[in-house]
Amino acid sequence: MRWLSDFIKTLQPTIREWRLSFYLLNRNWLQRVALIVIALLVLIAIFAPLISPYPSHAISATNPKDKLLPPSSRYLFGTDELGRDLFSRVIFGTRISLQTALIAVGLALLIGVPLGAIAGGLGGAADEIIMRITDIFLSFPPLLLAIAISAFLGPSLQNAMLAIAVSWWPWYTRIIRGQAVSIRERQFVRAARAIGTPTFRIIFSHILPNTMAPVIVQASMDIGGVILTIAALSFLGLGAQPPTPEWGLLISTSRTYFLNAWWYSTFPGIAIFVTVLVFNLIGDGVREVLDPRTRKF
Amino acid sequence: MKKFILRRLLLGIIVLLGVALLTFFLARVVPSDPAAKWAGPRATPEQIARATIELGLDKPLYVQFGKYLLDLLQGNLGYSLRTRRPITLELQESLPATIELVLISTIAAVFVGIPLGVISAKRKDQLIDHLSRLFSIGVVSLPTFWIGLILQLVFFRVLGLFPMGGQLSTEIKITMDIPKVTGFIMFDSLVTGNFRIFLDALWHIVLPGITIGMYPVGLVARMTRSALLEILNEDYITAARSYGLSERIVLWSYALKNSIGPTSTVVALSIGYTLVNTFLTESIFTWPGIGNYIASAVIGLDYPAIMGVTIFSAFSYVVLNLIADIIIALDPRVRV
Amino acid sequence: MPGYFEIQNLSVGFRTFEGERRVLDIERLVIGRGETYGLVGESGAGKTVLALTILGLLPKPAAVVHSGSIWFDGQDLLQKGEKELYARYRGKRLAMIFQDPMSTLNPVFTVGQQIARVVEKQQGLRGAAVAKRSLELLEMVKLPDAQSTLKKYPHELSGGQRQRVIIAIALSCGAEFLIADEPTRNLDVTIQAGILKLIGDLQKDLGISVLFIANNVGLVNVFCKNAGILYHGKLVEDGPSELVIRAAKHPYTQTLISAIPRDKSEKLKFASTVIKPEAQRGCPYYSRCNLAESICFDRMPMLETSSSGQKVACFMAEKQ
Amino acid sequence: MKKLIHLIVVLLFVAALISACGGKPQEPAQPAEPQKPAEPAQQEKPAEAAKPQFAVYALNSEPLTSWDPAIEFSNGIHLHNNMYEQLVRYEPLEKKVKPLLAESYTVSEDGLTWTFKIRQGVKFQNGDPLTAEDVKYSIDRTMQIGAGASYIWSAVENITVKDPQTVEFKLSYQTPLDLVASTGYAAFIYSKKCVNENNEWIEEAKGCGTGPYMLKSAKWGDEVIVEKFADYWGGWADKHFSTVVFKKVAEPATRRQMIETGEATVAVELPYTDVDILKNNPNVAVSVDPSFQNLIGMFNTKKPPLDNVKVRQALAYAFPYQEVIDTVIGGYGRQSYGMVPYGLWGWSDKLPQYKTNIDKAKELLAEAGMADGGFKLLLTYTAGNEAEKSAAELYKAELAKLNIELEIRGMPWDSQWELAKSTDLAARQDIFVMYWWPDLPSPYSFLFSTFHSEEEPLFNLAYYSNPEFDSLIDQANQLTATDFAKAESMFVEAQKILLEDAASLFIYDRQDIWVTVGNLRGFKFNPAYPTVVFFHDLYLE
Repeated sequence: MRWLSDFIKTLQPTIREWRLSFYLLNRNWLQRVALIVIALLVLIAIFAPLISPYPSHAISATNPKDKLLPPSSRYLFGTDELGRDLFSRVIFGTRISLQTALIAVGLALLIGVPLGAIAGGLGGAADEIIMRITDIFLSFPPLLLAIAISAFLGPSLQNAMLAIAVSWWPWYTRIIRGQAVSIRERQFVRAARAIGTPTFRIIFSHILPNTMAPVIVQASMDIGGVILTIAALSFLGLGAQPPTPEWGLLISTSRTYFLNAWWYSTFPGIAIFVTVLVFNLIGDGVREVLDPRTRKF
Repeated sequence: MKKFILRRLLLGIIVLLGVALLTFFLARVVPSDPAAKWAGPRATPEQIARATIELGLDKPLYVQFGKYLLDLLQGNLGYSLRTRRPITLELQESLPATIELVLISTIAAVFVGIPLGVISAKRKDQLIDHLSRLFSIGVVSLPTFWIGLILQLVFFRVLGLFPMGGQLSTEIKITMDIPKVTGFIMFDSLVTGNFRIFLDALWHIVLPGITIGMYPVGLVARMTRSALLEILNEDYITAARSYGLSERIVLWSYALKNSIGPTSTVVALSIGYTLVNTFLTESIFTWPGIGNYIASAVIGLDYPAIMGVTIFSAFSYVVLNLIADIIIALDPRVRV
Repeated sequence: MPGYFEIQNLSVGFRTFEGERRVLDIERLVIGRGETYGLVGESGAGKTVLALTILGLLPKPAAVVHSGSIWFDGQDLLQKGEKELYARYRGKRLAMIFQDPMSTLNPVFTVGQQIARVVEKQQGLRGAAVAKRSLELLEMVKLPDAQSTLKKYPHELSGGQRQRVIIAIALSCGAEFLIADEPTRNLDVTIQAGILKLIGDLQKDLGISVLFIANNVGLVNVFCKNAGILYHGKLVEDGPSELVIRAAKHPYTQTLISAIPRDKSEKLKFASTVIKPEAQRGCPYYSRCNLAESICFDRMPMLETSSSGQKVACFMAEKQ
Repeated sequence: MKKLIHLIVVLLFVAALISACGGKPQEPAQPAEPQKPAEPAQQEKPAEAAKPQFAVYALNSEPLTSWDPAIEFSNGIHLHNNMYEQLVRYEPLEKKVKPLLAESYTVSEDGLTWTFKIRQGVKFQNGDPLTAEDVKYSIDRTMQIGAGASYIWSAVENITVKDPQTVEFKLSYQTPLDLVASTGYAAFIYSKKCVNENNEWIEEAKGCGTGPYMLKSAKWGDEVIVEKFADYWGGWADKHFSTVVFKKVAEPATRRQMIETGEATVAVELPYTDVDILKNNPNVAVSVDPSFQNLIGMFNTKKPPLDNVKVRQALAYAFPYQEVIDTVIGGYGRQSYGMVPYGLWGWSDKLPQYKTNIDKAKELLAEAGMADGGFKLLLTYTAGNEAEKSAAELYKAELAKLNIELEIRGMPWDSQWELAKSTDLAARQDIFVMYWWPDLPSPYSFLFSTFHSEEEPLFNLAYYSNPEFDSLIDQANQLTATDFAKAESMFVEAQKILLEDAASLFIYDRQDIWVTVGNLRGFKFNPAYPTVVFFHDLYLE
């Protein structure tokens, strides 16, 4: 069971960070509401097939005889141009948005974290090169690089996730690198080096676990921004493909009809807005409590 | 000081080179044949071969990149595959409309965002802070493309207050001579005293302006707030209070001046965001700017055009940040 | 009837996410008119908190004043609202010098602007009168070349010059009670003496009272009539400085004197020590004290006049 | 608190300012006269009677992609057909060509020599008279550049000027050259003065055509404004539009709105859902005309499982034709009988149709040994085309019943096309959905490009290859000029082969919905020139 206790030990900074963040966040009513809404959204995503009245409408079924009906007790959010229940589609959209955002952020972490650890852990030329590369990536206005990449890769949700990961990883590299640089000089790392542990071992078994806490917190709070980016790409036709009930795609399609069918654009937009808002609220709070200078006692 | 600026400039140049390399790489890995597209449908293999040479695609990649860099230095972004016109020219044509929008939103960011941030910081953790925080985080969480539609729905469809799109009414455009001094309609009409055109342009820019402006307003408000809160924790603020200076002076005069540095960085940043947001909204508002241009380039798979817009936006973003940094660095008082 | 300046049963806490932390717990502290009182303690003992409490500048809502009163010239400052503190006390009658001259002046304004702003506000001066008064003040703190100093930005001044400017601003409006929070802490030793002399001279010339906060017993000895030792927010010894320093009764004071602490890295030590309710029962010095007995763990010692005259909060004080 | 009040006051002020600029708030649907600040509008009133007539054509994408009439093979069709003219024009009602710049033409017995007589007194917009030289120059240059739709001239061996008003075309093989000369692309006659020494078109050159409208100003990618050419040979009446604006309005909702408010005179590509609502609007006229556009879904006949004709037939039976017509185009269309659209010669209701029949589809799948489906197909369509998207989604729902998973991928046309031409055969799509329209009004245009064997795929994206079919349509084309009836029946025969082979889904022949302002007169749509509006014919009542 040693591995388990080791594992828990490596997680401890993360857990403490989470506990602290959670405590500080929970003190503010706005943030408390946001936390609750996030929990609700996760539940909605998980239980989408049970919650939505017409789950098949979110997959492939169509129902043209009921097209573009306004909201009613039968169709809470009205129907779309093929008579599908928008409520069900928006519900399933939660699942898609959260899922794709998680994957995209995960991919970005996968690229960004090791690079950051290497840059911070090795220092020297490797550090310089990696950090200049992040500079280059960060010098594109956000979203622009994602647009360019997915335009070049071709439209699909997978490519959109990839594009986001490719444009997002430098943020994590920077955070990890900053942490790694300070940890590199700490006692236990020096000790490890003194007994001749190979550098890459040191980076990945000593430095990395100790730098993960802030980056994981940061990444989970980035989900709002990533959801917005995915929706924007889908809106431009560079993301999800029909009939996927992705929110951005729903809004994009609704453009043709929205002057007569206000509900078609409105509800998916509110869904994006609320989701991004709650993540941003938490993210903003976390930034404040993680920043030692604005941290409250 | 000089060293800092030099280093910053050098870094800027390295970054710009990297940006050029990255866009070049992106456009070259695309599984597509620009020559075939250039030659047009039903082109014979000979025509395609000719186009390949014409576009320099037969040369080794590093030669192509070198040529690409040289062209960039001369401000030449290449030719659009769809229209065969110079992309630089096409950008020049669509830029003024976009700049007009970006300027309006930046002005809004400064004149709405900063006061909002100050009020929020002053009343930290009070109701008004929560509300202003909700507002500013709210506006950055709004999908720009969606809020555009909603504004159209409410202010055009329901209330009939504003036009749905366009930069000027067609009638004005046809019946009146649109003055051309700088290419910015609002500015030109104002300096030439054409108030009818100016009002018409103003009336048309309201909805897209609000749509585009929301994000920077929120962003600047947030950043001002956190910059101020940080500054309000500084000793010299506590000291100022201990001298018996009023909160009003401490906040609006003392702390706000201290926050100019971070705030101007954020304004520069927000211009970059805004530029990209125009990609999402200009087509909704039939706004003849760069966003509309890239939207058609994406639809028409006009890689050089996409590359051109990308590199242009990245360049302006880098340069803006550079300027902001240097301005801050030049002011010795801010650098402590 | 409380004295000119008297703190009674002051208790201040900070809310943290792991519970509330008691940072100040002072039974009684008296400073007479025109007197200099030295308050000594390690970093984090609560000295600055005390200073901010007096001026009503504690960060809210994190800090809570639980009980107590701070009497100043017959008025309880803790009962005053923010408005009255602002209008009648801060800068006017009470002034403070902060420990770090580097960060106490606003970097984006010139010295002149910063002095002028205070002078304008507190004395209602305008125009040339402001400039004249500013000059006077800088001359008062013995800054050479006062005229050109007015136009300089803080980063163009040395640490000692800055501290002089700060003193000038603090005393610009005729304050009668000055809190000097480790005014020489971040200065070179050679400059320290000058600043200390300045404060001493001003105190005599202007007849003001000074609460002199230091982490160095030596300074207090030469400088102050009375002295107090603060440990973990608690006043553990209080009395005439020669007694407190020459004939210390409290084990902590003795340690302080024998090994004058210079280790600045200890700064955050206190912040990371949580006083749990059960620990609050006993003497805060219990865990570090080598004289401690079980009573020290069970009960909180109170300040009591010792055999030699000063007040000591220690059960073991007389047993040595 | 005080600051809050300040803020509110400022906001109120701004709101007041905004509403002051807004003009008539209660009448969003008022046509013409866009809302303006109150004062100038009043001053304007007396001048209104003399207001010049102008028309706005709201397009769904940029007005043109090339100024060069020899190259433009895209959106510029709208504009160029108002600025330039061809020798002849196709009349869909009479199903034959009518004189335009050519007064008359003759064809030799062998069908290889065509002689066109040029109309007298036609002037270019720059004042030069039109001569046979110009005709030769234009067509020669178009062929020589070889871009755009220039391939339509491929039968032409040489062009000779017989006299200033006569020009002769020699062909290498038989082809209906009159139809070729009438096409909406690459058949324009233009002035050589607009071409520079490098044989390149001079950007925004003016006065280059003989048509009724000449270029006034342009904002690339956004709008082009043309004004009347006073010396147009067709003459002018006061009621005609003196100015026409071709404007890109990407959003269909905005185009619809512009028609309703009178800001636009004509709009293209409105969503079919809007049509019924617009029909009830007295300010709007809706006309429904047959178009030569049809929606097809080409099966990849070279890639399993669709290389099996039974599977293709099953998929053809599975398509929800009626549902798509009713839902996607609001009933404004009819199910296709093969590739040639309704209204064009070569169309025949004697041809068989696949009717939606899931049981039949199941049977056919079983025969093919795939009774329980279980395979995945990739359908590509042109991103942004709502009709194609919705049709694909409805199809997906049907295929799900056969346990076939349809992946729908909306792509920009160029990527869709590039994928179809990909050298990685496995990456190519299974079903290629697109609208097809004629470059020239002949069944050959519909059948040759799309299903004639090709070495490298171009538009035959079914990769269909059938020598019998090839020779049938080639012969029919050559007979067109000499034995029309025979040619027509051979084209019908050829389509029968396609249907039996189920080379493609033939979904519907679309009707064009033209939405114009209510008082527009003279509007007559010519399906041979898709989405072209001939503004010289129009006026407001």
